[in-house]
Amino acid sequence: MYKIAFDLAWKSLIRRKTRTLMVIMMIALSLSGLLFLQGLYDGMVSHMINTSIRSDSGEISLYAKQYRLEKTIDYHIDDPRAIKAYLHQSKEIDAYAIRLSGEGLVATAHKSLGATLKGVRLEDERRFGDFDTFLFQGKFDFGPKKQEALIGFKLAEKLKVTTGNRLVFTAQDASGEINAISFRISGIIKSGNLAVDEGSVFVSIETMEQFLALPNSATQIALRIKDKSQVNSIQSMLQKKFSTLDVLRWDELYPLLIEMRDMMDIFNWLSYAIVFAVAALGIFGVILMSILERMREFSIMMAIGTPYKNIRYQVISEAFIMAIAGYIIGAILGLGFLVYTASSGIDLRYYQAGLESFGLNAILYADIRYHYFFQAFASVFFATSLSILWPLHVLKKIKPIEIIQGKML
Amino acid sequence: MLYSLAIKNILASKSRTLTIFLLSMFATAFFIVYVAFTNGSHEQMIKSSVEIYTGYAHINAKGYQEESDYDHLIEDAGQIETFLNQKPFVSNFSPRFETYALLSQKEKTVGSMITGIIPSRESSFSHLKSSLVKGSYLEDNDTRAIYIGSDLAKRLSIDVGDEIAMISSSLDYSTAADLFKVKGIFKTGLFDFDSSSAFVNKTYLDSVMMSENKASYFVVSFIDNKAADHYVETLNNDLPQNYEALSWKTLLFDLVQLIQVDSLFGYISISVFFVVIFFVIMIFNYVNIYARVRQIGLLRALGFTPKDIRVLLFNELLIIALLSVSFGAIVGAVITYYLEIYPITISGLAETYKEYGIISDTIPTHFDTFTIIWNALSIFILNISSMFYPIYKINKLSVTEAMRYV
Amino acid sequence: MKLTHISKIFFPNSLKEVKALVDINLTFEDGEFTTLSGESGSGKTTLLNIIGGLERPTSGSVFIDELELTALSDKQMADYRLRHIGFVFQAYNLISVLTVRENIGFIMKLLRYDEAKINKRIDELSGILQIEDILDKLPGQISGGQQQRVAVARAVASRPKLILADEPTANLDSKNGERLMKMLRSLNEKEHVTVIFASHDRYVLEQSKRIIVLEDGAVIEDR
Amino acid sequence: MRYLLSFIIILSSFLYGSEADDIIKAVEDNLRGDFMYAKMRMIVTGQRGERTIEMESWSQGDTKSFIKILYPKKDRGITFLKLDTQMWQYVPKIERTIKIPPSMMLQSWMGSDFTNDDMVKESSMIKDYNARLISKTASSATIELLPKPNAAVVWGKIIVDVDISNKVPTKEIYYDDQMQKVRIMTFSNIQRHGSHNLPMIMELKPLDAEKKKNSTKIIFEKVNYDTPIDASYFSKNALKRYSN
Repeated sequence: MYKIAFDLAWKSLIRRKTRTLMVIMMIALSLSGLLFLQGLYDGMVSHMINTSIRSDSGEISLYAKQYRLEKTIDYHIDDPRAIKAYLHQSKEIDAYAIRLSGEGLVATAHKSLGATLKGVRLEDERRFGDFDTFLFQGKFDFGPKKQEALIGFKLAEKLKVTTGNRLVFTAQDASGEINAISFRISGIIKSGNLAVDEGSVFVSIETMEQFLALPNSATQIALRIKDKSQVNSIQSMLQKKFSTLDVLRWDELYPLLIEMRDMMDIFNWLSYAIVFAVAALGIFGVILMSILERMREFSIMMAIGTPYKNIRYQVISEAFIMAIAGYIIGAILGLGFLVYTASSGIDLRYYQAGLESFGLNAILYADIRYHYFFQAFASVFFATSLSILWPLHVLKKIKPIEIIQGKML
Repeated sequence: MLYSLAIKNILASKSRTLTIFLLSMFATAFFIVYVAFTNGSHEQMIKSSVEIYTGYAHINAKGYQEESDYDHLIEDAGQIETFLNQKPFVSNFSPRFETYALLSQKEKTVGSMITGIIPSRESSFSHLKSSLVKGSYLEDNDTRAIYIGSDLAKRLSIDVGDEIAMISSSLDYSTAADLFKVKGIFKTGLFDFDSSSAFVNKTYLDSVMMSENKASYFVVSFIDNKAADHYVETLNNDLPQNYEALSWKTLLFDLVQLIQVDSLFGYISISVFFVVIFFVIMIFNYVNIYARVRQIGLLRALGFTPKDIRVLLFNELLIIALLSVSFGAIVGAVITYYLEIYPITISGLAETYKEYGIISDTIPTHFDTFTIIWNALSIFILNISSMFYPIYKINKLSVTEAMRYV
Repeated sequence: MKLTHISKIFFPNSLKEVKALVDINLTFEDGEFTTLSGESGSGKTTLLNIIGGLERPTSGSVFIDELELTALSDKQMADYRLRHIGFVFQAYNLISVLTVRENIGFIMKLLRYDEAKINKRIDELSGILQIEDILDKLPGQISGGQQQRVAVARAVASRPKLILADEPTANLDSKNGERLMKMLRSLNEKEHVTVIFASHDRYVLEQSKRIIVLEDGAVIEDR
Repeated sequence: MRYLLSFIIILSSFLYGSEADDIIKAVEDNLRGDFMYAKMRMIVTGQRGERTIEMESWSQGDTKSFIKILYPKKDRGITFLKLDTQMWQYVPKIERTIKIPPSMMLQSWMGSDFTNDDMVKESSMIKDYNARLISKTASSATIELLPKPNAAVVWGKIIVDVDISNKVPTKEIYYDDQMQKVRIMTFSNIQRHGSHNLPMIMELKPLDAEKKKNSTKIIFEKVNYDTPIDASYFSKNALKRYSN
């Protein structure tokens, strides 16, 4: 019997091609637009989170207590070898980076600016966050004598320097002496992490230890966790193990990003709600109208003995055939947009200054995640279900004979 | 005749008419409220950046933006003062003298921006006074009183009543040094600002810095700040040669671009929204027209030309569209207006995000008649453009096809 | 089939109260070809609807064989209609999205007849009703007369005990009306179906074997 | 003011004995004294016109020095102490001693074209350059100084004209990394003080476009190389103690 209803539904849709296509197109276009937006927003946020994790915090960072507050090398981790040995054998940790940073002044013959000098090991950074992919110009190398440095592109812009130029970095060492050290710029870094791009100079950690007179020390040990869902438990485990240190998650280090992600989520959710509220209204209208229009037909069907549930099933089938067709086309179209935007990106160079001040690339890339499609399906399903409730209610209440006799038309 | 028939038709099929009417009305109201929220949040962004401190326009000596040193000061502040006083569209202005100085307390010395302000004039158009969190705001006759950012106070480990030393260069490059007592601590929520700014009564600071009748720049606000660009242009035409006026759009270029990007995304979202509304209205019109296909066939049989039918249907849909959009606009406007006066409050929002410059618990909405009219017009145009296809489609049916249509 | 003390009152106990039927007692035998006749508002259609289980009488009962139709639930009544009663209405009887063939087979399909049996029956009926040429057309593409013949074919297809036809010729010109009646008459004879009309069409009356005339809800003539 | 000179003059004692190195070494030996007292005037010319600062300086070797401002009256008694690479300032008006933070190091010193950094930089940076003789006459030589690869100096190169007989420089041109001229320093009025020859007038001229009008001139009025200076000058207590 359901087959008959389904058959009828199918034929009804085919027969009313134009309106069926319009509904399908409405669902498909709005869905693909939403998928595209969602992917783009997620792409923006995850880009920012990702670059912050890769270029700095990892999933978890260890600091000496007080360091986050005071930001001076007085609060450094002494002898990280034991920690390092532990991290090395730990199965949960994918990679780690030990860094020794100092605030100071970076100068050319013309200009000087405040900056952070970060002592790192390039090999570790490469493993830690593919840091080499942030290289914008020059080469990813500190030179044979560790006398070369990588510099954030915004800082380079402000200092008007480029690769091959020399910088002098002045900072206070562990004993309070102000020392100066010079580096040649081997490469320029464009990470998308503002702190890195605007105010960081990367040098070899050995040079840094010497310069700050802090042999075998670190200010930060950043960790990449294998299983991202375990971050919280690993954090508390590490905190117990290294009780003298601050063990902080990336989201504690970059709370702004979390806020942004939340905002984007709210925005995505809102867009979905609004668009699907309207789309549901559309589906609702079409179903209702097509029922009102076929009232007589339904009445006759009921009069000659067609069970109500058969007709209900027909109406439901009509709605869901359109919804599913719309979903499939929309999903394919949306996927197409997303794949294109994920690979080629959207060029917003016109708004470069604004985007970069926000830590974004001028070319935006979208994210593609499975859950978009599930979420979209759920939304379509929900909107459709909601939109057939009232029409079915109307249908249920009709008195076939009155309609056949023209009392309601 | 066609007109009255159209009205009769509208009234005859009440449920259909009502559905289209409600949909179009909701769409209009929705859209208006949505845009109001977007604009509200942008307004908030501008407000929190512009109104907290930057101001809607600056007047400074040419070159000051590039090199903010003593070589690019306003040398005769009185002249600018007189100049601005003559401008009826300038509602408020005040000179500021900004300089870099060392603030020192015991062992801690921090480089910061010290700004001389006229406290009473400043409070009328920046948020300095209302950002007070401890102690009190400056007064025009204050001498060794300093009003300091909360994070800067933290960096220096000082509190209200403590004394700090300031060392800087006076205008003749002699050492300017003085002791100040912390009178008040402010927090605007703009971290950079709160962690590196301090304010002193300009009259007193001038005596220390030898900057009497000098200013780094004038902050200016206008009778209508929305037209700041226009006024700035007017100012630039009249200003003495070596001075320039800059609007907040230039001063906060990054922010402006950020808002543009956000608007761009807003438009993308809205266009998705528009696509849906367009289709929904078109589908409704289509179904509405096809539900009456037999009647139309009858009219054709009675001698109506396709053009008559077109005019008839167009009249019908136009009347519905006009009514629903205007009604929707009114509903949207009322909601927007209400939300502007009684904004949605999410308690704890400011508490949670105060570090990031969110200084109120409310979700801002912006009521603007022009925007509302514009929004309503867009939906109306959308409405009209969605009529063509269904009307075209029905006129393609022959009379007999139409009459037999089931 | 027996109707006992059937009364139907619309809007009871209100100012608009209408006594559509007053204490009707009738008996119909199998194979009848009967017309309920009378002026508009005489109650003939209401009576037909009550016989067909589309409407419930305010009081009284309808018995078909030993089954009290009026005691059934709505759902049971619908099922009874499906299995045992065929309807032909004034106009637009057909399901617009189905072809003529599918329309005729619709009830049989609902009753789960197998495909071969359905096709056989359609062929049989289309011959009698002269609709072979339009079997694959949609209702919108055929004339009103043809539509009514198809409606008749659908009504009789599953061999119900009873065919009820409410003004089947009202929307047809006399030629088409005559044709339809002839065909119904021949079906009545060939297949021994009971047919009851509600009509005041002269031609319908001429063809009927029994005519029951109603006036103000009461039977005034039964011949 | 010892470090000012050391800053200007570049000595290189560790180089193998090329002629250029010898000349530079001779200049260094001439200018270097164990102790130095000087009284001088600094004339700073800027956009706003000209102003004069008078001061006294006491120094020992390359690493310790003490400066006291005598004029203008407003600044009288301000003292600076430099020990190695750190620098403190005392301001009598507020009776406070302030340690100059690293972030202030590149700020102008007393409104001059010298930066705080110029003031504290050790003369040990002299070992940062390689010397090469460009031309030589009987009385003078032009030497090019190129920073060694590891040297923490901002200059791309320095060209020094040396008065060979007096063992003093006469002109120094500073280039940036792109070999653009950044500033020029000239030396004149050479006088003999005990065993040392000293140019009594030094003038620094920045060449950046926006500083075209600027210049800083230092005129030595009194110089004493040969009297030991009390160690009490080189402690933080001295800042306040010798302020008056």
